[in-house]
Amino acid sequence: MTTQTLTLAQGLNAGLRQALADDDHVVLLGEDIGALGGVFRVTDGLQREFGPRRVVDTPLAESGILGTAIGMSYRGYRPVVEIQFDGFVYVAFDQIVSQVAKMHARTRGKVPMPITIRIPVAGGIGAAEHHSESPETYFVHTAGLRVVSVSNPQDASTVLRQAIACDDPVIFFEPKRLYHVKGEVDAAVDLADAPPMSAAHVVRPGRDVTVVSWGSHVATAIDAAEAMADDGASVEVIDLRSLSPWDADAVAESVRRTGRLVVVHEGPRQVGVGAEICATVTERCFEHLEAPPVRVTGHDVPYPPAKLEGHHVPDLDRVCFGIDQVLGRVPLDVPTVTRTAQEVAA
Amino acid sequence: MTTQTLTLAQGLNAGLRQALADDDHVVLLGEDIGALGGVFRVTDGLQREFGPRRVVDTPLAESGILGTAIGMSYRGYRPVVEIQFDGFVYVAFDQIVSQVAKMHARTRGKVPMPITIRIPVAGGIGAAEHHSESPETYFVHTAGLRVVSVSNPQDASTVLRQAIACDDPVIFFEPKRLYHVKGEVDAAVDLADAPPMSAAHVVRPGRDVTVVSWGSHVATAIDAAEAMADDGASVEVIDLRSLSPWDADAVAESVRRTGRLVVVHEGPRQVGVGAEICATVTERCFEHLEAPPVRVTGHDVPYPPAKLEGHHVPDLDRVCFGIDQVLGRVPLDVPTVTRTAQEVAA
Amino acid sequence: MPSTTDPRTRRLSRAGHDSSVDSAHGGARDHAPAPAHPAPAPDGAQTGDGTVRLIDADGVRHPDAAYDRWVEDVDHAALRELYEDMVVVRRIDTEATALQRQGQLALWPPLLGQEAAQIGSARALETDDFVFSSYREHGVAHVRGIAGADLLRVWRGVTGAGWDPHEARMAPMQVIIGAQALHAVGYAVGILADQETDERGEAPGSGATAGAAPTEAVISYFGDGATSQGDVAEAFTFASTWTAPVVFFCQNNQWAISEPVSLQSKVPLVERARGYGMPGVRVDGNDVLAVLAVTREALHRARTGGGPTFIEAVTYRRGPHTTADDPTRYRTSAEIEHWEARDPVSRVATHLRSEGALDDDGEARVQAAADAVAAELRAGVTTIADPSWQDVFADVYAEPHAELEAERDAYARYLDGFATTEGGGR
Amino acid sequence: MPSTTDPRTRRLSRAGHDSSVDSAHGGARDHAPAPAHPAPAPDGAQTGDGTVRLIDADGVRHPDAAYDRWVEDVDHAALRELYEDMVVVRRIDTEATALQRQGQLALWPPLLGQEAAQIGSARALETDDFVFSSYREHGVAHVRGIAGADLLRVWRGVTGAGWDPHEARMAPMQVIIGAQALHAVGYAVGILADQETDERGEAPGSGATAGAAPTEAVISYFGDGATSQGDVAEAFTFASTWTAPVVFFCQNNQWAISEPVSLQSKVPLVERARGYGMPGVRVDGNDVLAVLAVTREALHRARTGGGPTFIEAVTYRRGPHTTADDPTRYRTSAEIEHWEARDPVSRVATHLRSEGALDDDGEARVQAAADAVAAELRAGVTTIADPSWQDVFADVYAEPHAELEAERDAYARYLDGFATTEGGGR
Ligand SMILES: Cc1ncc(C[n+]2csc(CCOP(=O)(O)OP(=O)(O)O)c2C)c(N)n1
Ligand SMILES: Cc1ncc(C[n+]2csc(CCOP(=O)(O)OP(=O)(O)O)c2C)c(N)n1
Ligand SMILES: [Mg+2]
Ligand SMILES: [Mg+2]
Repeated sequence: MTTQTLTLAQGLNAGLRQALADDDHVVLLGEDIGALGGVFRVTDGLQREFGPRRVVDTPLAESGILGTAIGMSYRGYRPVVEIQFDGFVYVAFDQIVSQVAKMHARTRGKVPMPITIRIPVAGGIGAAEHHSESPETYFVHTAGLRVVSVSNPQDASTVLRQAIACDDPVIFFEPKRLYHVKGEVDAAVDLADAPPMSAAHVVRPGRDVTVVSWGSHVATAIDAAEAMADDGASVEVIDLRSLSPWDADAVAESVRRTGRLVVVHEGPRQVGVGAEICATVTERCFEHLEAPPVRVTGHDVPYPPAKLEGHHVPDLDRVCFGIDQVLGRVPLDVPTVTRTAQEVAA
Repeated sequence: MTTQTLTLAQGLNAGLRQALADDDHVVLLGEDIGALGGVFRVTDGLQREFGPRRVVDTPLAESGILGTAIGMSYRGYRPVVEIQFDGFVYVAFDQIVSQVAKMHARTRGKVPMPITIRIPVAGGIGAAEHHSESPETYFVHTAGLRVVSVSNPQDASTVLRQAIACDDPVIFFEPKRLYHVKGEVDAAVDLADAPPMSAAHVVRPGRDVTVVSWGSHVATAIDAAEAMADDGASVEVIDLRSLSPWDADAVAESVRRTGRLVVVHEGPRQVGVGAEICATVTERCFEHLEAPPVRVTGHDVPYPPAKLEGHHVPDLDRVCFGIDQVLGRVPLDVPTVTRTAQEVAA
Repeated sequence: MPSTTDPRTRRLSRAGHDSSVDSAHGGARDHAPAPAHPAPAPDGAQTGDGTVRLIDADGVRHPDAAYDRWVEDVDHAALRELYEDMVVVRRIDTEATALQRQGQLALWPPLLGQEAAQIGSARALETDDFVFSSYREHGVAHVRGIAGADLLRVWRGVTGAGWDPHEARMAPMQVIIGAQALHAVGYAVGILADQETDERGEAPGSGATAGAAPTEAVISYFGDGATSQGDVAEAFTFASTWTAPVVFFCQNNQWAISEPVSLQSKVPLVERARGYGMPGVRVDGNDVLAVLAVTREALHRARTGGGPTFIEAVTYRRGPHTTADDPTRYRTSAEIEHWEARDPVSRVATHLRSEGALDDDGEARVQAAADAVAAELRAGVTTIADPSWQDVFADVYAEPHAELEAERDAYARYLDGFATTEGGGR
Repeated sequence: MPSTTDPRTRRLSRAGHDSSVDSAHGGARDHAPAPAHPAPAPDGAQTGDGTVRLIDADGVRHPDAAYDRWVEDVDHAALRELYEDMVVVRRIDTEATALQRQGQLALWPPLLGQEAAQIGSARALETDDFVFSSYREHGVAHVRGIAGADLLRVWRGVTGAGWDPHEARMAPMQVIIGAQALHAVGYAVGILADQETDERGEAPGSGATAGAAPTEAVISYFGDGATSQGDVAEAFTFASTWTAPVVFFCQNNQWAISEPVSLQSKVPLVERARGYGMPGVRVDGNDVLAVLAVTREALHRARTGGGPTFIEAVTYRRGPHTTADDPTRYRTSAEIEHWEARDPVSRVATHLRSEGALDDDGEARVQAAADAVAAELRAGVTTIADPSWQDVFADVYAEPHAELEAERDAYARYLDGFATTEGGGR
């Protein structure tokens, strides 16, 4: 095993290179992924290395890209699609939820869709509108898809290869905030030895509170755990990694020990993935819960302009506040509407 | 007040007629809504009555319909869009989530989007693929939209008029299974007197368990409540009516009394709207809960072929089973994965 | 059926034929949105100049300098086969419609009137070619060898795909209007990619020889209404700039449920092609021979590196949109009569008889073949097994999915509960 | 600016000009998907036959039988105004680019090279016309009267819309490629509907007289890349079959980030129009006078019931896609030099000077105007107030929304917590 220090973007690049080298049927499709190497340079150098038939600049149409990927899957290919930014995936939504997600079930297993859909995701980078979306709910709710999100360069490389090797379609979220974060990467990990794509990782053990997150907020959660340690609370942090399926066993096992759960994510709260985690953990760990699970999330608003994202994206303070809440150190303060008399009468 | 006995489809028709008559800026857009009157005849006769500029057959393109509706809203119109079947809304997803939902926030209130998007929804009618979807999660999670679902002819008429009169975009779900259900309708209700669109209704009071549902499953829940009454349990049924915002106060008030919650919906369980309701109720009513909230939902699968929908769509038996579960009469039996050794090691 | 014609006959299509922006094919429309459904104009405008037609409505064969060569091999015997195909699929359609009325099928979208468009195009295909169709292409499916129960399975509501797409080399029917056009392009791009892989010496199963032009091609069927969907336009762009070996076969049957084609386009649909840099050809979709000719030409272009072609087959849906539709609400019986007079099936019979190539005995044999297929269909529907509850959870994922399996097992335990209580549920 | 020209001059466009499917404008492409970005061919193919040009790259005015009449009123003084507009917006662009480099703006998409396309088209508009643009149309916004801080607000990251769309009669910039084309069609359909409402005697604010042709029109801007998006195709269909008063103005600046226009289309983009039943016209997008002429013609057609027009303005993006882009990765300096020689601004100066209509004093006045605007811009950016946290929750809904208000209040209490602890947070 040889490791290198790579950024998360470079880890992805290494993972793609390995996947292209390992399997002739892996093809990359996307806008500006060729000469430019993608707007985040994740595909840098790959078209030069593997040629324009395997690293393919597509016309500017995301539904077209996904539809094409579906046809290539019929022909035995394993397309890896790059959506340039999270906000541009919605024009391809029908091809993803009506076709990609359903084709294997529709054909009773005759036509798998081994498509990986890479999506640079979430905010915190001061970007323009539609460049900071957290659309995970839409895909986690869609049966037939798998959804993963990476939090470090090694996972970037390995999980991406696992996603490409998987015969199911995988939505692969790349947190933009982490593209430049560095770490040690072994780009040639034997996938047979790697932990399964769907397994959560306990990235920091603790006794009093379980914090579940993924992507860029794993780091925030670890920071919060450290800050809370000074305040005398032992916080366990779980990197969920896979959002669909998600590792409810691992989370439930942890919550049974700690009795307290905080979920941190950036997408809106209402029917966010946090709602699922809280609901499921309540079902499974009801007798063990010392307090209601707490969600620290983006607000129920369109992602705000860049100058305001600090008030939207969960940060260290808000995660600590959530931990304090679940510990009963500050009131839960759930938003409550006081209905008018007329409304109550209704 | 004059009432007539109308089917739910006729109630909608009456509501549309009233809205068209009340406000010159109301326009109907959709496929086959003119001469044909829509595939469910909800717009029957309206083009004849109001002319082809106000009841407009559009070319066959849902993104085009929504995009056009947005432009008409800029011009001061109040478009009422018909999506022919639930499964055809996904091709318009970007225009809905990136444009309709965000325009008012984007323009700091200068450009409201008073668009009503009517969607015949859900299954149980033996339809072909893509004709039985329950896409509510996608829209409830999307900030900037309001989402309602009607369960009876009177609401069909009144809530539709409220939705059209509302300056916000409203996703208006019409459960296909109920189109032919009859009820008394006053089509000219004074909207000022009507209960607010966002208020839940307690449709059957009870003491032991709160069952929350909407659309066609309100009837199932009422049937279950009656069945359970024979079994000695007093079940309260809440018709949520509005899914976004949803009336958490009303639900929490009920659960504080009953101590037990069952949510019934047809869409997949994972990150379904039921997850939100359960998570929120747990936050608000933790001390009052006698048992973890139970969800009775569609499975986490693509909507199955017609002959199998009886095993997918919640029915009387499954709702009763859910009530038995929350009452502790049968085990909760939450699906639990037993991980392999390798997986647990990860 | 004879195989494709001589590749040396590769020629340009009629893409450049004259037509002007102002000559609306559905008659002039005022600039109001949605006037009350103007009916398609009679013959002239719909199958006027520039439309390829080899056998007219009266069964008269007209020579065509450009297209005769594509059907040189179609002798009387071959034409009789095409005729039989059409008679058979019409019978399949009638039978399935009846089965729907009897409650054996949940729904059926009749193809009545579109037999020539479907048979002529499908018979132009090679076995290895791949089809991505809409929901009405029962005739195409029949030609692909899909018969009996497999054809009805979906419409009985037991499955999402009645056949193995790889075996039949035809994807399952597509309900989302236009989506399949992109799938066809992707498959065609896969053919190109295979060739390059072949050149590298690692063939993944393509029959193409190293360095040669593609020998497989793809056809995508969609309707006139579908041309308004963004996906179809995107498919044109992708196919064109990538020179993908695909044929876009549009059956302009004049209606998209209740909407006339004039609501989708002011000019003949064939005009779309040119603006996307591909040839377009308009054909009398009720003339099986002409359809065969233009489709062969287009497939040949695809196979020889010439890229995509758009074919507009002008035809008519004589039945309801589906068995759930009531066409009397939006069109006249005069219109239907107009198109009955242009029947695709009878014109071939007339032609064959006039040539002495079909007599009463021959006709009887054809009808007997149709009777046999109909009987097979009727028998087939009763053999379709109902799915089991486990199928709800089956095949959602290709790889193991412990979570969904657990969900299935929990449901199994729930079902088991009924077995232990008398009566099985409330 | 002079107002629209005589409506009697309504004529057909050049939609029918000669072009063939096989003459790719980006040079021949093999049928491989995605060859390594072929650069656009030099002048000939890109602005060859059929392209309207009134003032060439050397500043020479060429007579044009078809289009001169649309700019008859443009005397030296008017042309000087157009020139000044272009100099000013170029300065705005330079200034904003500098402000981005200085950290005052988060991002900026330069318009350098596209001044004529934007000024010529925007100056063809009447005040009441409505604009739906993309993100690069700072020149259009300037003409609409949007200046200083309002132009930069979005790019500083403080808001989603820098101006009141109704006041400016210009929607906020659109990031989702092509989405705005449909909004423009909808607005145009609204204009038609207003006319009908007027006829019923219940005018909702339109200036149209009862029964008259529309007097307002809509213009939608988008790029060459956008033509591949399904939404744009759907907009063509809706506009065409509804005869909506809208102009589709495509700035073909040769690139969509790193992708050459040849990846979006094998034929000139203007060809798209005809297949959708609308006139298309290709214009030298670096010739402000020609752009003014063709846009006036198209708007006139829209106003007089003639429906939509598609304009392809052939131009070039000389800067990076945005300040975050590195164009050296995908194009050559030779290409940039080629287009510098076709500068839209200097050709007008040359022309005016050759006519004796611009001297050093005049030039100095123009530069002084640009200096003033630049100074206003620099000053403006510092006046842009940072938004307050409440703005996160503001205007999400038009009507009261108790739930979101409660969420806001809870967040307020959370923030209040910092005020009561020393230091304000950890
Ligand atoms: C995206 C989408 N929108 C709407 C529908 C409903 N729908 C089913 S068939 C049809 C008409 C299709 O017309 P056309 O493309 O001409 O095909 P035809 O039925 O005439 O064969 C419509 C609107 C659909 N299936 N998919
Ligand atoms: C739906 C969507 N996909 C991708 C993008 C990313 N993107 C932003 S600009 C651009 C290129 C647009 O090119 P073009 O339409 O030619 O306009 P130009 O930038 O040249 O003015 C792309 C791909 C986007 N904004 N929206
Ligand atoms: Mg049709
Ligand atoms: Mg461009």
